[in-house]
Amino acid sequence: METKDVIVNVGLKKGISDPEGNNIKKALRLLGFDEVEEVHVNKYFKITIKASDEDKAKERVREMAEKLLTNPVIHDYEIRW
Amino acid sequence: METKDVIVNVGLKKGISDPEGNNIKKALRLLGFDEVEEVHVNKYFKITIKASDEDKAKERVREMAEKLLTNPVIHDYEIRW
Amino acid sequence: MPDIFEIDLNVSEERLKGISEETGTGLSLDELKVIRDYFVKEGRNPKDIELQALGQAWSEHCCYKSSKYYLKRYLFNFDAPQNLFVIKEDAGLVEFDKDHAYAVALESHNHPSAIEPYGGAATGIGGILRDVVCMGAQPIALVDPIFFAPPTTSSELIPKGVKHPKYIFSGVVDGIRDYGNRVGIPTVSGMTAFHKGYLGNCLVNVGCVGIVKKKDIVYSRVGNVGDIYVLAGGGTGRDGIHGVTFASKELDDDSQVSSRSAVQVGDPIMKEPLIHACLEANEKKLLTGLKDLGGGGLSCVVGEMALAGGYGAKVTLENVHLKEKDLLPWEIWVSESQERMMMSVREKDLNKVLKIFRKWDVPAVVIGKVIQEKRLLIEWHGETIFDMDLEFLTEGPMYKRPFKKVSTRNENVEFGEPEDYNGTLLSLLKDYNCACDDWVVRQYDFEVRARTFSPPLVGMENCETHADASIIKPLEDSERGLALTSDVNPHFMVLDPFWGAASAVDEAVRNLVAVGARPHSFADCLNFGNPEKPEKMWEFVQAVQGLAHVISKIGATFVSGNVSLYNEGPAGACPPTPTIMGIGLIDDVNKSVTTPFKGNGNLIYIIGNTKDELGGSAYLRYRGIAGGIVPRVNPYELSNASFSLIELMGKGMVISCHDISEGGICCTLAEMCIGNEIGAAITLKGKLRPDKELFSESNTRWICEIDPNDRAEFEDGLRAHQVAFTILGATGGDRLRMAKDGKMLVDIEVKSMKEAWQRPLWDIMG
Amino acid sequence: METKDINVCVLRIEGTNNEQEIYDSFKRLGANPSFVHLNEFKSLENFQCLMIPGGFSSGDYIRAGAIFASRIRSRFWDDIKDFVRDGYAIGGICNGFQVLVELGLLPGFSRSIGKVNACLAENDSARFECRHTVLKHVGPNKCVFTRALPENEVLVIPSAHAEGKLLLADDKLYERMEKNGQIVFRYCDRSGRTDCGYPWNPNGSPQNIAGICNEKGNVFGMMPHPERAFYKENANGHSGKVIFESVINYIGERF
Ligand SMILES: Nc1ncnc2c1ncn2[C@@H]1O[C@H](COP(=O)(O)OP(=O)(O)O)[C@@H](O)[C@H]1O
Ligand SMILES: [Mg+2]
Repeated sequence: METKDVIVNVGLKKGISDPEGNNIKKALRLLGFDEVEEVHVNKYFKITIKASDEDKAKERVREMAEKLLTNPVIHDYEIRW
Repeated sequence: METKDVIVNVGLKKGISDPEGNNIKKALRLLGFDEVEEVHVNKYFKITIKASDEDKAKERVREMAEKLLTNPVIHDYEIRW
Repeated sequence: MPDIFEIDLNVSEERLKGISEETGTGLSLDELKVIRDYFVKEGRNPKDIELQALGQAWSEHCCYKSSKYYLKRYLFNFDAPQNLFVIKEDAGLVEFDKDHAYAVALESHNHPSAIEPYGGAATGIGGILRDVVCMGAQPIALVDPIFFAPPTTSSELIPKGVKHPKYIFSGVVDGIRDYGNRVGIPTVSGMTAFHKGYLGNCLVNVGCVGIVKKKDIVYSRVGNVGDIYVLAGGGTGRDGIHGVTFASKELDDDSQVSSRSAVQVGDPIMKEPLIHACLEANEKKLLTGLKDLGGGGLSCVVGEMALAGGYGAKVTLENVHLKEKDLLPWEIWVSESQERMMMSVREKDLNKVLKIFRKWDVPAVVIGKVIQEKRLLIEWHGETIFDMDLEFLTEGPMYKRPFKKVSTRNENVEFGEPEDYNGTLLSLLKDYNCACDDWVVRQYDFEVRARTFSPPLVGMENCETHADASIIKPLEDSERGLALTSDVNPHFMVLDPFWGAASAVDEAVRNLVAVGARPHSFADCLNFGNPEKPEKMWEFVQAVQGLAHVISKIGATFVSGNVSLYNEGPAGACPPTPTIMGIGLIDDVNKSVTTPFKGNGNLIYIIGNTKDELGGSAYLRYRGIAGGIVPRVNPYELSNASFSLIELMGKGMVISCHDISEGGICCTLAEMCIGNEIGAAITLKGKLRPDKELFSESNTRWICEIDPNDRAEFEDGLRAHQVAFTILGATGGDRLRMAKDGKMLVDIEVKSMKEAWQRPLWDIMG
Repeated sequence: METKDINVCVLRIEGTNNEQEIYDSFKRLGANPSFVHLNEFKSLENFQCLMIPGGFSSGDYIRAGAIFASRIRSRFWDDIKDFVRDGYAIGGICNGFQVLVELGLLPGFSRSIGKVNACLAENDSARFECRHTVLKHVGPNKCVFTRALPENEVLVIPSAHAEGKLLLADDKLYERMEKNGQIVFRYCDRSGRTDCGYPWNPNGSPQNIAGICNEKGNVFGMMPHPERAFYKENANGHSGKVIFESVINYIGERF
């Protein structure tokens, strides 16, 4: 069977504060990168799956995202195929 | 001055073992996602910078990646402009 | 290329050198000649895997070839009645009570951390946990002395191929945090020191203490012929290949790239159940031997376990479970992949053992068995690819390397008295070496397991000050505790490696005594430069003698340790750094003492003598003055004073206590004021000039807070042991005031001291 | 029932690591705790209390508690729902709290059990912090884990976590929780004043929330670690012990 790399890119919803991003912004500024205005950190899952039927596989990846990879209260996600 | 969003996507080099990815793979499989062959998690930084000169700005982002966001010994990274 | 090939050693010297390089074994020409002679006797050439195994076994890291002569001569010939089994194994065993022992281990993970701070430090924690687990002991505490160049180092000073100290520092702390917290063992003690000599050579030392029922102690040796070798834990991969040979040479500017394969990655979530499973199998008496896979991987563990039991081993190499396909046999044999343990098991118990590991979801496979003859045989898909005499393989060479004295500026220096004492105090409190370490300490879970009786930060919530030692109460139904500290002052060491090393032991003792514990055992991690350079060897030999000078008189000895040489990079060698971990025993943890002042109107005493010893002190560094006399140690005084103070603490007579170290009396009092926001007023009475009296870092001194009603009894107790003491003043108010000869020197709000002392690391590290 | 017959299931998987302390806490009070590894778990039939301990279940990779929660959900969700419905007690401390939130058992409105409507998000400081926190008991004694602790009492309980900021799906939920008496602990200073900011509130949790219970009061989660303060008595005579005493006392009375 074929394998396929799928990307699930998980970010914080608008309005949810991003402490890690803020911390990195601070660290970059301390290193002299004054031009940095904003940093956000996403989790970027690269999942290799065995897939024969594309539609079904997509549905499965969506399920993974919703069951495990994200919390609907704070996360948005995007699947890149 | 204009601002611009730049993506720095950082992953582990090939051959460097990845406990985080392996543990997530294991979890997905235990949840019944048997089709999962491989999981890797990248860090995906979205950096908003003030930039007037594109070439110089690119050089600066590369510097950020090398000074703070990555370690060339284990990481590969890609800058998306 | 074939899996296995033969290497012809009957070649020119030039070629031999080339072989060492091409194989990455790091063997010297002389060593290769010895090996050639061995194989001539065997009537054949070595296979690549055999030469690789020799490279591992004979590396500095594995066989201590440059250090063992001096260690044996100076350090290892002391004994103490509480020692049960020391120096010989991965961890030293010392008696805790009638039924229990504790295990002590201390190691360095310097080179890996310099290259990849996060993974290097994390796997350091992983490794030291295994050292304790392999004695059958449950780890109960981690200790992490760490050393960096100042975080303010300007980028221009940083050589090519070296990462900025801030990056290294935060990466190391992240690594210790993420591994230690995840496996659920509290990191309770440590030290964080800064010196420019650590640029490019950060030092990451990690210690661990465990507790074990005496009847469950297990050794790193096989039981009997026919026992089965079971390898448990993570798969073997290409990570960590040549870690030990890499740790046994200097770093250069392309170590960053060339040593990638030596980088290891830790997996605490494999380790945590691995610990449970090993301990469970051991408690059920199913193991005849247990050892961790550390430096050298399988190549070291299989042979050492067999030889220690008086036997040999036969291995079926293809049984080893792999993380990635296509590893060559020699790579499997020397890989240092993390989270692996080796057990020897009687055949009849094999299935029981495998079942336990299945329950914990931890892979475990049979890879070989114990044979009568003291040889090591390896088969690879039916073919014998390794057949060597075990004694020859594991013995390794020993060198008595030459040394040459280095001239230092260790003599008295002249300087003027400062105008502004308040300002001087505030500047010292802000010095990264004196300032509050809580930016580091709070990232570690120092209370997981709920056995931390006294944590590294003590005082009122959100006002906490430094503790001298942390106390663990290991057992549910006993009030007995272990106190832990780790110490060394690199600034002393650079000026005078003998007295610097002696001071490190003194400080460790002081810190234990300050909480009410009696010094019970020590571990040392000796971090030095390249031993092939006579000046570096001199530092090493001096330091070892300095340690011996003190350790011989205090009723406790070194029970384990580690030597890390070749800590040199593009910016030079690291300061000689013998890190000392001290373990103290306290019979009743409820009688322990902490640093912050507890009440108003109590007497403040100084115990010990303050001398004109400012060499390497925080004060002289602040004044920009090099040189000076490094504090001396009189081991008899140390032992008397310690004994006396512990006795008085046992009687409940000491309300608070803090040893005097960096920043002298002045900073010590400041820290005692900060923890509960209680001020103090003192008058100096010594003969020294006021600044020297306030900031001298003489050894064997403490500040104590005593209830005025206990005055007579306290003083009698000290006199009985001829311990020097003076009343300095009393606690109270919200300011620290210090005067001498009618002149007010320091007069400052506790809150301002707290602000100055608390902020620096947070401000620079974010 | 008698205390010695109260069976407490202390659930563990790889990476949980405060289970011994929780076990000890129940044991010291005379109850009958046992460790159960998720791989060996069969049912809750013989238990009256389920405890999900702290630690880093499955490494907290992805998100604190997420993997443990989905494994529980896929294995014995119906069992858990019955357990809650029948009034048995479930407690989650630190990582365990995160698991209960990821399971949708907390805040746990009776009509929507299992709906995930909260998250324990990354601390404002973006890092793990170990620090002694002061908590005020603000619940009206509905929660079965705090019924022995009078309202408004203040306790020092250690915290140690990286993800402890309780975010809710919308503000109305907060009002509902407050109305229902589901807010159990808030961070405060030594004088009991809430709203003192960092570091008294170590993670930036809105409304200073440190612990909550479900609508019924029998599922409870808190970020700080009472099992680490079992013996650390405050001036008011209380210590972390009170959490375990409360639930034992509840089970004893009720069953
Ligand atoms: N890297 C570290 N890891 C853990 N604990 C640390 C670390 N650095 C300092 N500490 C702790 O902070 C406190 C103060 O350290 P330090 O000032 O070196 O104490 P002392 O001078 O009395 O040895 C001690 O409790 C020590 O264990
Ligand atoms: Mg001290």
